[in-house]
Amino acid sequence: MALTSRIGDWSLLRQLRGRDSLGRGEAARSERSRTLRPRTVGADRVVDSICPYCAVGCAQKVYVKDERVVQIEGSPASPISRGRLCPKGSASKQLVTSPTRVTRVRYRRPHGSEWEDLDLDTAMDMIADRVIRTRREFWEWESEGRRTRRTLGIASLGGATLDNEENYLMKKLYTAMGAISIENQARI
Amino acid sequence: MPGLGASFGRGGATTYLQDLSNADCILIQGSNMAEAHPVGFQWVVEAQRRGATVIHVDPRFTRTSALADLHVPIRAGTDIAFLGGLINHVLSNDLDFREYVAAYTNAANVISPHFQDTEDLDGLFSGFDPDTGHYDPVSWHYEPPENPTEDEKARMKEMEEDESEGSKDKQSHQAAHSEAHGSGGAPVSWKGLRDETLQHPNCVYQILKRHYRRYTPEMVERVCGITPQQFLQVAEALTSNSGRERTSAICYAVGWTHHSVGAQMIRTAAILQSLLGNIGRPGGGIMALRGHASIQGSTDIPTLFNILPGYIPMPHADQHQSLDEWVGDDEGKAGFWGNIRPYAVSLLKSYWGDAATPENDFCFDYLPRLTGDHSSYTTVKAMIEGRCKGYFLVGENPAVGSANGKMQRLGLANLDWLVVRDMQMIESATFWQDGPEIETGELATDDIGTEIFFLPAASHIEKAGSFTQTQRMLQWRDQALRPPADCRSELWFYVELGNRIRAKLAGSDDERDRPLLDLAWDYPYDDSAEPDSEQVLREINGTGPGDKALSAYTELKADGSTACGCWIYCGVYADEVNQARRRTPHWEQDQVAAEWGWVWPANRRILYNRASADPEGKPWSERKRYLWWDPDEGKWTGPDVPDFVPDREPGHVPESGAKGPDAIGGSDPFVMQTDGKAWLFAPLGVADGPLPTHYEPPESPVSNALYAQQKNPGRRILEQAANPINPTGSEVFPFVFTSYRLTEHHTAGGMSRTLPYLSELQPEPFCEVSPRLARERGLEHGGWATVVTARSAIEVRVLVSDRIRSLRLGDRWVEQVGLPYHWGGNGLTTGDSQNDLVNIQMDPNVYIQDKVGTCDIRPGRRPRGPALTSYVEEYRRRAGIAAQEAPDTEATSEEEN
Amino acid sequence: MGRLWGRLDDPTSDAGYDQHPPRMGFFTDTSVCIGCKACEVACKEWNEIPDDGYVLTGMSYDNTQELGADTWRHVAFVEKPVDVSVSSPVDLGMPGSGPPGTGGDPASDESGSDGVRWLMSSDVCKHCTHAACLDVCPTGSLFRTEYGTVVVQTDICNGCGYCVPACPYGVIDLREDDGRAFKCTLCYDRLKEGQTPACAQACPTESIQFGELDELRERADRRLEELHGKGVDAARLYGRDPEDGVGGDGAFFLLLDEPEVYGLPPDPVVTTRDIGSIWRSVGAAAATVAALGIAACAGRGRR
Amino acid sequence: MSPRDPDARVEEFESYYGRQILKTPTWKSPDVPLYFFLGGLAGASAVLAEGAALTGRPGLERVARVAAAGGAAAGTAALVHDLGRPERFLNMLRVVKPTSPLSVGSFILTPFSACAAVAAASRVTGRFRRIGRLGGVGAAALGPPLATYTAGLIAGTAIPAWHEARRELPFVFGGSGAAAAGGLGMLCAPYDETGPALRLAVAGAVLETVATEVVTRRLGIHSEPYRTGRAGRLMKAQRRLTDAGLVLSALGVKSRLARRLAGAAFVADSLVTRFGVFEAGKESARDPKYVVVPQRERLARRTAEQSPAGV
Repeated sequence: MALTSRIGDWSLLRQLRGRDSLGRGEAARSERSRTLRPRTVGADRVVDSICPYCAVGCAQKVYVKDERVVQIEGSPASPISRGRLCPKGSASKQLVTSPTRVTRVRYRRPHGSEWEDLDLDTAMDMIADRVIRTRREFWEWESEGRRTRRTLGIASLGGATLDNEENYLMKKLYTAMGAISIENQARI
Repeated sequence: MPGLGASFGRGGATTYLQDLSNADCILIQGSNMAEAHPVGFQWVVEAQRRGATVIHVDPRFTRTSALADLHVPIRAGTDIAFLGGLINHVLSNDLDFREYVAAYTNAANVISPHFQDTEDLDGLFSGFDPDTGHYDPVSWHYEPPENPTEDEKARMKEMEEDESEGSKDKQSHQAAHSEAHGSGGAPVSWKGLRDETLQHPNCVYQILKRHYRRYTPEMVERVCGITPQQFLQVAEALTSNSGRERTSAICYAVGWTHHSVGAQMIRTAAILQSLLGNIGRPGGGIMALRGHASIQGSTDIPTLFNILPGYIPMPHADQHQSLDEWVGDDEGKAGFWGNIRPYAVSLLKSYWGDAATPENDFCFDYLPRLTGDHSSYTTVKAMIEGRCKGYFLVGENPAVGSANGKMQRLGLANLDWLVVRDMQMIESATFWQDGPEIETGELATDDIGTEIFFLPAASHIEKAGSFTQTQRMLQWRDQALRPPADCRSELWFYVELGNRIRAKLAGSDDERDRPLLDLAWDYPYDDSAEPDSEQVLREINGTGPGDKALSAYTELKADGSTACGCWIYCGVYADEVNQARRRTPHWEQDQVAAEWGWVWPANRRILYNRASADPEGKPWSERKRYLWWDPDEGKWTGPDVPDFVPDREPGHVPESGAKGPDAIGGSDPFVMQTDGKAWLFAPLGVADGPLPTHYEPPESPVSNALYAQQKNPGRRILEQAANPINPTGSEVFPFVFTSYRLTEHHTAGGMSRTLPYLSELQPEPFCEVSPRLARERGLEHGGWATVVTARSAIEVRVLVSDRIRSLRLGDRWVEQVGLPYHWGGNGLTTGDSQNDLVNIQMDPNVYIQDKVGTCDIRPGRRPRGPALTSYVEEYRRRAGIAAQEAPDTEATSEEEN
Repeated sequence: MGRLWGRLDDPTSDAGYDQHPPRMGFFTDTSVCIGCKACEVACKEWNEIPDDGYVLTGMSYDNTQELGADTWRHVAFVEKPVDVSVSSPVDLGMPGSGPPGTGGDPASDESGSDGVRWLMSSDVCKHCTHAACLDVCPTGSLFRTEYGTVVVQTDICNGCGYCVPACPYGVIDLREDDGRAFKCTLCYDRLKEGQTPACAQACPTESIQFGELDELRERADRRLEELHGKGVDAARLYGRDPEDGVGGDGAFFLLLDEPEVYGLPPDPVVTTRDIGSIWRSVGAAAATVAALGIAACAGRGRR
Repeated sequence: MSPRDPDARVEEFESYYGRQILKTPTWKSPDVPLYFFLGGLAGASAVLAEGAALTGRPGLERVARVAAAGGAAAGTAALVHDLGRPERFLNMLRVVKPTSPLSVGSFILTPFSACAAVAAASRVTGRFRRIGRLGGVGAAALGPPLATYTAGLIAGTAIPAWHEARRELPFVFGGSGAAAAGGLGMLCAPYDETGPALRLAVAGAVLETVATEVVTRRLGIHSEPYRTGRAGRLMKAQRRLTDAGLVLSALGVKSRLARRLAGAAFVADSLVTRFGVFEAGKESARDPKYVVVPQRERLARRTAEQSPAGV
């Protein structure tokens, strides 16, 4: 019976029967407290990562459950950070799960006054067209008689949270395009 | 960083964070380490626990100062005067580590008799061209050796021709060229004549002595506002903690790099550390603290205009129209940089694959050429002037994060199209809606023709890849989740963009499309529909015959049989294993922790570690033992990978005419330098002089106390209507401002102002002022203040604090206004952007602006709307800055008065 | 059994646990605190605590203000002028500064003072040996765990609010829109798996140290000795003494100034130390009321 | 507040930006002071009711029984309303904690409410008289502690103005409860039966006044919150109401109206007392000096004791 079991669980009875006569410890502990476990224990996987903020490069552990991040914390194994994180690193989960994060393509047409929706595939196609057009428009074979083989019409500025692999492909593609005004936060 | 690159041969931090705990003294200057790198700071605290003295030299008393044993307040931007004072102290009291200096630096080198110092020319070195603002370094050269080889004779001839021709065709070549010394020193023509007694009047040691003689404690006080007592405390701490038994480390960050003399500030520290014998030794070195996750990585594998992966320079239209010309500057010189041809050829192979053949110079011609400066700020100017119409912003927010925000936004507003990739709706994507210029009426939404694509980005846990952190360490991140909805990695974006462009151009017979069509661009996708980033890392690492991953850059060939995306990263995928993904816990290894991640070059943790042993190969002392020569085994040994030819004996003398690595002597620890030495004097490779010299920031309330030359003569000036400069000593802009970051926020704020947990900790922009300035201007603690420069005016809340010191410079006071720069119009907490105040005048080596300027500050909020424009205009009028002209040309000498 | 004050070496056993792990706690060494607030954020991320409002307070870099239902770690920032003329030039281990114009220079007058100290300290629930919040909690929601820590059971708390004024440190508070009381749990859930509490795990400089209380106390004693040896006379331990008014804190501190400078009570006493005298007084008063009632009715006068 | 605020330096004690150290009680007003009042009224009324029953004063008994039951019911409602999670009120009975006056109080209030309700229902309806009487006796037994435990409740906090008045407050509350019960009897019972009510009220008022005097005058710095601000005004009003009640009671020997007015004054006095004490506690929580100064003095005394040589 639910009622009898509830009465059986009644802390007061435990208090009267057990050693915790003042009801301040063992007797007062609820079932939830008794069986409580950290949420990281139930994670489906723990993934090794690196903090995206400063250049110390603190190691992070990312706990994932049901395809959601449930916790990001310092990985004690790192010889550099020894499991520690600063406030920014400690806020990494919020960075990833932020409710204000934009997850859909937004498009502003020339002279437009509002954002519009745009399909990712269409957006990619439009961008490729723009690159080809501007590249042609601003193509330069020579400058003051010197061969330059380039375009100054397209520029790029990357942040310092880009991966090496990303930087590598960016520079590779831009160089093949002939675009040279390629810059990074490293200079800012 | 060219400051380090030109001095030691590589631009990276010379040591690793954990090694700071072995220091006996740590000087933190140009860095607020506890606030900007809190977790790295644990190693400073560790050192302190072990008895080290920690000194913080900084304009403000910060959270770093609070933990330091000594805080020395300094006027922002005068670091060279202070460090120069320390150098003078060391030299005039014979406190240098003489054996180290004589053996491992270029102190003994004799410099050309044509060289003239700032002592002779009142603030200029020989070779300056006032019309272009460029130096021709030919008179800074080492005197040739007594018995030159044939090669060297040829170079002597070249140099004579150069001298007679003048420097014209070299000028454009210099655009940020020094950055190419990120891994490979500047190629001097020969090891040169040396006087090991250091007595020759034109040897580097004597030149150095003369150059810094006037940097006395009294001069330091006049320039920096540091009392002689404080100065001597620092000098005493550093010198008594350097030498055989003890080592001192220096930490710096953007407090040095963000100056018009930034590279030279770092050079000064490099000279000091070389004189004290602190490079290449445990507990010593210069710890370059990079700002963000992969700043080091984005210069190693650059998205920078002037270099290619591994610091290979972009070809320049003037000099490099063939592969031979391109590698010719460096090829064959002594040291590992002399092997540039295999590095360059392997890069071309990884770019163009099978299309790159010996017959076509490995597609060298596919590379676009530079003709000058194409850096970010110059490009923004081009945007305003309609010469650049398409722009990709990839995780960057220049409308808030770059100097002179107005220029940035005017540039954005004049594009045809703009792609913004970010996680949050940043100001650079919304400038057309609610930017400051919309408020003032300088821009109108309807008039802005920029077409904008905002593409949501994947977060760091939603993609796999590697960051290179501050100690040159690559660390791999695994993917934890698929990115949500339209979010994608940059890897996906660029692979996809490349695929589409190539598909659209397929079949084109236009010669200009060849580089795109021939590009090796076949990247497989993994299970999460993202490109497989490990395959890209493998390409960066490089492959040899049979498509096997290479293990070291020494395996690279110039015949096209190897491909390598970044030669300094070669080895990161050795044995087909992602070495950056290694995660052996620190408790299972020693402090060097060689099995965690992978460090370039070749997994070395302390660079130039050959210098931790004496010329005979024995440790300088037991206490500072690190690497030593094992005569029985015939090799160098120690806890780290030797940064040296592993089996080269200490006493080895290279054969005459030896090239590349073969030319490295047994006591030449700086293996990337052509002469194997640390450069006290830089005969090449630094655009604004062979020796650091104090110049005032582009905007300063005072005149240069040391020389008639007020500002860095080589600084790059960006002439643009939106970039007016406050005159020197202006009564209208009497105060110094300096910008900085807070622990609780991240750069332009896109990754912190959007998070509640961080926003609540520092919810509003503010300024920090001294009680004296607060009294003088009637500023109220907690109230509002308006800060004005010739560029703009912003409003911030006021914190009056004893932590901001009024500095006494001789008979006058200098007040400094501290301004954190994280805010903008979007996010959970908003405010005016501090970068709207900052001017753009750049260091000539790296094209970075100066974070220091002059300003006025008044109580109360700023005017709104169009009234703001006229308010700033009125200030400009009163300061005598003409409205539409580009102000401030150094040639006019009025402002020097 | 059931000690209410004074020295108590094993409060866990006193709370009825037969077999239990050692008592766990925090030692917060403020001499190495860099005020980064990682503890505040790590705590909030782990415990999923709501933000606490965006207010620039002007209290140095402290925009958090105090501990409360939505702030379980709070870093205090104290800026204090110091007279450097009395401190040694290089004062090892001690926050200090060298100002311009030491010794009679008008600079010092003009710039306000001779120098400044910036004290930072991460405050937290003290997990008292004798915890008033726990003692007065009528529901048993606040209880002593098997680790000797003091924790609110959110499944039990009915928001009576008694714990709020009972705490001599002003730590615990009700969350307004929730109604229940909240405070630091010393990451009770993490402890169950042998993990370090989120704040201590994050702390970059080991200012927050977590461990067995006995061991932490020894460590703190050594650190104090070390600092005194370096001439940092202002260093003192707070909450370390098992004989103090709360029987010693489970989370104690090394401070560099008087406790009240950091917003801590200088000599806190658990309120329930006096529960006996309170009951006696309540009883005597009740008896008096009964007596008055009887006397009033026993009186013969009709009116 | 500026860290450089000159005021902060002239104070004789240091604090963290002048901020309070303790938390201000979150108890809602009027819920909680009202509950204190109603508990006192109900508890003392139960005694008066039983006395009236024993001495054959049915009118007074009836008024007092209703007051006891009604006060307990309304008090319980106020108490539950104050909870952050009212639906969890029954958790109060989960454990019994002698260290917690609120816990003990819950175990007083619950049976008291039941007894008083039975007694009042029986008295009003005239049915189940035996059970009713039993309830009445029970309520009378639990009444006095119900009236005084709420003083123990606030004395059991760290709030200096309350905790340091822990010996006196139960007498303030007890006397105040008696005054209220008596006052209500004087106000509502048939005039002829109001004698015990008057005597109880006057005795209660005198007890309350004496105890209050000690609290507001003799506790050094801890008396200050009772004399200043809102609490000070309330305590002054309370004192005037008591005085009025006593004077009117003296007059009321002759005048029915005076006796009724006196009764009303006592009830009001009792109510105001609880609000005054409540406010004084909040004030002493808000100002750090009530924490720092006495604790510093205590430390100084202890140091002096430990080093008698006075080094």
